[in-house]
Amino acid sequence: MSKKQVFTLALNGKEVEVLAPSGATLLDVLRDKLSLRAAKRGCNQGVCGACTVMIDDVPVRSCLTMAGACEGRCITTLEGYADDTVMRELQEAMIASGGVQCGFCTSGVLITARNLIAENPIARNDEIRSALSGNLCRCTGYVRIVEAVAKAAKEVAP
Amino acid sequence: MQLDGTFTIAASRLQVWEAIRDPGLMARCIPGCEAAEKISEDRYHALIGIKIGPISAKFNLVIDVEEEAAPESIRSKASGEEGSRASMLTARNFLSLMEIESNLTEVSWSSDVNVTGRLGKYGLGLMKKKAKSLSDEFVTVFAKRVETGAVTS
Amino acid sequence: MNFVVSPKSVDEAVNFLVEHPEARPMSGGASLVAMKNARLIDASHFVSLANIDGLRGIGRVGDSLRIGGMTRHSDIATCDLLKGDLEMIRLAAGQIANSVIRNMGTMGGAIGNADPAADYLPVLACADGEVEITGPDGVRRLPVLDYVLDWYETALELGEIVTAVFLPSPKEARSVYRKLARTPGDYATASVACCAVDQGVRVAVGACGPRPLRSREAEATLAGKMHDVDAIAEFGQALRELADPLDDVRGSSQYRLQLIPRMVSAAIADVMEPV
Amino acid sequence: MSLDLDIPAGIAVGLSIPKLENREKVTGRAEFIDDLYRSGMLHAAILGSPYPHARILSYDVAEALEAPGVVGVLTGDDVPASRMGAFIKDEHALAKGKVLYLGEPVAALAAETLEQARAAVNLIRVKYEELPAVLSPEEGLVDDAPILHEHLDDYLKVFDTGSKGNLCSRTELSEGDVDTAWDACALIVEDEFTTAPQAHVAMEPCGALADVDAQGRVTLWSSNQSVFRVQANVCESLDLPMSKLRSLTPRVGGGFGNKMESHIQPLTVALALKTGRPVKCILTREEDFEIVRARHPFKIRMKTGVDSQGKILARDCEVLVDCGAFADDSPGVMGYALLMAGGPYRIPNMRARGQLVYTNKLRFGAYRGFGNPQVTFAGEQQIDQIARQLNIDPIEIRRRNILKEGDRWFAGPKIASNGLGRCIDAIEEASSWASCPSSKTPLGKRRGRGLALTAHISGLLGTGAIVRMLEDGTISLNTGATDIGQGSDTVLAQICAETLKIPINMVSVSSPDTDGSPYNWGTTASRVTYTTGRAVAGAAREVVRQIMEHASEILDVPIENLELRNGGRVAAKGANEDLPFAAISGRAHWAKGGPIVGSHTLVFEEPTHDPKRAIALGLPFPRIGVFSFAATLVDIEIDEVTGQTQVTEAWSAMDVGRAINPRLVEVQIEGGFVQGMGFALYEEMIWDGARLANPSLMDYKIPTSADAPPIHSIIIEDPEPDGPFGAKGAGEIGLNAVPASIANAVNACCYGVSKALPLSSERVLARILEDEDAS
Repeated sequence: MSKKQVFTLALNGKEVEVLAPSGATLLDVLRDKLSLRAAKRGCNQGVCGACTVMIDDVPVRSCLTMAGACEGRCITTLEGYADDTVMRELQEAMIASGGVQCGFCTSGVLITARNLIAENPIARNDEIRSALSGNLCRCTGYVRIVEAVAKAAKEVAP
Repeated sequence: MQLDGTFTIAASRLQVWEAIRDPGLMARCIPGCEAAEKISEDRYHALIGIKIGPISAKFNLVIDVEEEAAPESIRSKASGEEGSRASMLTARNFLSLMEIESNLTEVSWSSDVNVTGRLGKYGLGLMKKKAKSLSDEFVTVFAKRVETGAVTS
Repeated sequence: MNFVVSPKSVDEAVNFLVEHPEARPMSGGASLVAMKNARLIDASHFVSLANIDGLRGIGRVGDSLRIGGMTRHSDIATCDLLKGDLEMIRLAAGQIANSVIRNMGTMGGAIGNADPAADYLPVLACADGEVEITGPDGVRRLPVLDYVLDWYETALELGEIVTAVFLPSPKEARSVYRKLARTPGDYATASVACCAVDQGVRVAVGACGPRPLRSREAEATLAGKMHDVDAIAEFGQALRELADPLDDVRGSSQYRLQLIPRMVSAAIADVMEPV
Repeated sequence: MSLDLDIPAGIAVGLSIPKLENREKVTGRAEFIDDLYRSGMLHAAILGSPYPHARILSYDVAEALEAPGVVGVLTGDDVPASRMGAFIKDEHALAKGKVLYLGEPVAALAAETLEQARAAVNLIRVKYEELPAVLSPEEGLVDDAPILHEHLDDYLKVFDTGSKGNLCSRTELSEGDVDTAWDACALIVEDEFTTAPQAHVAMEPCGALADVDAQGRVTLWSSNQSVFRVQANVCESLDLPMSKLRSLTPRVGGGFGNKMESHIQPLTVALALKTGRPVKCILTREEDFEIVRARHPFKIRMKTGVDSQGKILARDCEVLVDCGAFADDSPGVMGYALLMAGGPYRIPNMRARGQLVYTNKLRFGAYRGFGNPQVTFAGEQQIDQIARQLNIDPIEIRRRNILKEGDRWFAGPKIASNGLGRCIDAIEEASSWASCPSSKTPLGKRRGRGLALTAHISGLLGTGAIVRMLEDGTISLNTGATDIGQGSDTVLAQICAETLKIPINMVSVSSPDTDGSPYNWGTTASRVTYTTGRAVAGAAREVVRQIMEHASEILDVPIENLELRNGGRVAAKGANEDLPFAAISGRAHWAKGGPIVGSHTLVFEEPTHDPKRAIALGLPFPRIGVFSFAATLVDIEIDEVTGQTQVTEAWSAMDVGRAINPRLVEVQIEGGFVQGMGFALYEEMIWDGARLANPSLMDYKIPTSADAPPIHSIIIEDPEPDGPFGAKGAGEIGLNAVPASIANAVNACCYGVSKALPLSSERVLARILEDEDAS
């Protein structure tokens, strides 16, 4: 049957070792072994975007990332952004705008949005919409999410 | 899914009929068939491998002959599952032989196949294409074997 | 199972794959891990190609442009070298799934799956691209249309991996990629790659058969008649004749057959439009 | 934007206060069902039926029980013969005796890890006798059709809706004399329409976690829209006294009807009872598609007749509805659809009839709109068709026909508030209706604009609220209403705070708990703001009454001379000094009167008979709730090459009586719009024979941020006399008119009527090809 394996991960600035089944994905390890549950399992197929995390400064789907392929990579989850200025602006904008409804997609949206602001601080609305197109939301109709990202980008603009 | 086809073989109806009831020969003609044996008069067993893209599956099939009128027609049902039981396959089949000339037989067949489980995840469209190419392959090999057999025997 | 191993060289990866027939090569993992999660596949090992030097990146090699197998869609979508008649490849890469998946998925992984509704096959076929395959018997190259054998089936043998795609150097010419998808990021219901060449066009149609539809013969007939509506319609019909489309959740085969000449004409109009 | 800024905002009501729980959601700390763990918890996996219709002959669980990590296996033999259901008790906790659709849970097991559970579940062997399947309502109604529920006659029914054979229910509503009215009509239009089954796709898949204590009492957490309906369903199907089950809810990751009645809770509880250990069962996305519920596909025949001025004289509507394998909420959905089939118009002669038929598919059930979007799709196209043929402006023809304040709804009650006329005015102005189209259509594209109106009832069934003043004068509010993300906790807290004139941060909202919360039918029927809001206001008023009594005694001032001041203070009118709530609450707790608790419960103001029964049977009823109204307008662009339709801009004006929290109302408009747009353009569950062919987000597409349009949400406030601060529902209506408005826009671009949903690019291209052939 399934074998277990020790994975060494650089996670939110700390090195952690975790014993998990060899076939575990990064999402499995984060949620089930490390109790980091901001990343959600919405489809396990990489479509919904609720499990998005950063690996080496690139947003990826943790459900499509094998834990065994993460050795030596820097992983950051939403929990790892507690002291991040850009993330804080995004969070405040999302709170105020109405971009948070059920909240299940929110963590993934925030990770993708933070990356967008880092890459393109002056993104237009259509660029925001395009960047977020892999983060599905069934509640808001996206209007307020886009508004929140635009607002946060403006706030942190140099 | 509904599949059907018609083809002719340069062999007598009786020769074709005997070939159809010969599990050893059928095993060599069915694409992906790794083994076939007769369990009883009306029951056969076959192990058939199917591959679609990255997914391959092996089905343990039991084929029951439900009705036959030798050497004209045969109605059968095949059912089976993958070893891991991740997919199930059932098929209801009908096959009839018509003598066109003494050494030319027309084979008509139809099959209603249902696949559930992981292989069922592939769309019906793709499964149909796959089934079509498998049946074409079968017809080619089967016709060749029966025809060469017909010449030599 | 599904152990991840990360060889450091192509040879090491190939040897491992030969020794472990139940192992599978993994590039970005986007499709492979999704299939594992859905319990569609259960490999002994996933052989990650991520730590192999030299597989990632786009560069000139002699008269050709080489896209390494591990080059991500996001890199391809922003690569300045893909211009002129190769711009369609950049455009196709930019329409794959979404920004996050484009950070994960790679050229080699996508080609390895040979999903007929995915975006690279038609643009590569249109660009006369070749797939570089490395395996136990060394390196070989196949034109894209020879590389795809059937629905989701490729010429890859045991132990072989896609290490690169080679393209003729870009020329000054317009190229486009037209994709119809239900929502942005979905697989194509149908797609058309088209680039202008001297006096004519090259065209490849995606998602309407196991491999892209392309007819050099029809392209030759069309040459010099780029403003002849009837000739273009005939050309579209010729490609439609080659089609073997599926009925699936994205559309019926009938619809796809209707789309081919329409999308082909539109794509030709796109590249003929004065800049 | 709110058009009624002249209504002054209060201390809480009318303000766009961010939702109370937003901070935990943006930090990833909100706990959804899959985030809950208990020590010793097992994980469940479900075995689905490989057949759409079969008799279960036997089970062999030996091999599964021996698999690594497996602790217990559950089959139909382990669950009682009892059945559950909102209208007809036709559903076991787990398939028993028969399976009725492909994928139906037929067995389940619990193991130490999820991986072990999923690996072992295929080792359960079930022997079946396959039966012929019914895959459409038409097939189900033929004389010798295989019967799904052989013992339907014996089932307990909340009320009889004419169930017989595969006919789950039959309803007819009628007013005036339809059959003779056609003679007077100058124009009659008639067509058949079909709508596709739509999946809810809440981003959080359904799940449950059950634990059993030493006394055998069950605690059940689940993703739900009603802890009380969950409790009722589990207890009914497992023969448990309701006092033996406590139903709770963590944060819910979206619910659009799919989580109202139970889903996986009964079998999760049965597994926990069987193993004696906590069991968590979380559906995969695929299972969530295959086994929960979906929006009903409708076949609609509709006929509308008007006089030469476009005044509607008669409408006849007949629907055939696919129920799926179990009745669930279907009789209500069909009945409600018929009730809404006339739309918000005066129609003197109207008839609406329907048949609901069991088929071997997953149950169809409640989904945002509850049958209304389907009939609106048909009805609003006919209004446009008539307008075109009579050469009347689409807005004008609607103005001539809409219901006015004081009118009576078809077969039903008087309408108290009605801001529909103002909704029309608002979108007419905002969209520059008169000067459209303003931009030039690019080559190869067609542009069009479409409008549709709708109304929706908010209300129905029991609700309650308890407002407790804590020792320090702050407030604990407990209603039992599940907040599914839409913000009802915040809205109810606003109503409570406003009534008590305290800042909202003095109110805490308790999570629904059947042990501690007053009954609440559920977060459904656009009802929480309107019904639970009334209960909250009533309970808060009771607290005010008690506060005033205390204050009167403390200050020695008659109650009528006291005033409640903002910030939780009471004073004699005009006096400088005042009493803080803390002082009053302290007195109540320690000196006199006892802790201050206000409670209020209600069902209906004018009870005659059960309103659910009225809807299902088509009985005339005086009042099941109040009417909200909306007008939706879209601009679309069609690609002539492919037929693909893109909504480029949308306007939606909604009369919600009073927007307790305007931003949350806007988001209901926007979210409803985009969900309706998916339903209109590409969402469709496709069956390949008996098998659902697209149970994944790869194959079933929902709108993304890149294809959702800019949406102008307009709030109209026409206060409802008995609504809390004038409020009525906003949850569903934003979706209702979207498919119809898009269809009308497509009809503006292509000849003919949009007969089927979705308006896929394939269907629209067929229309374009017809146009091309005709020209």
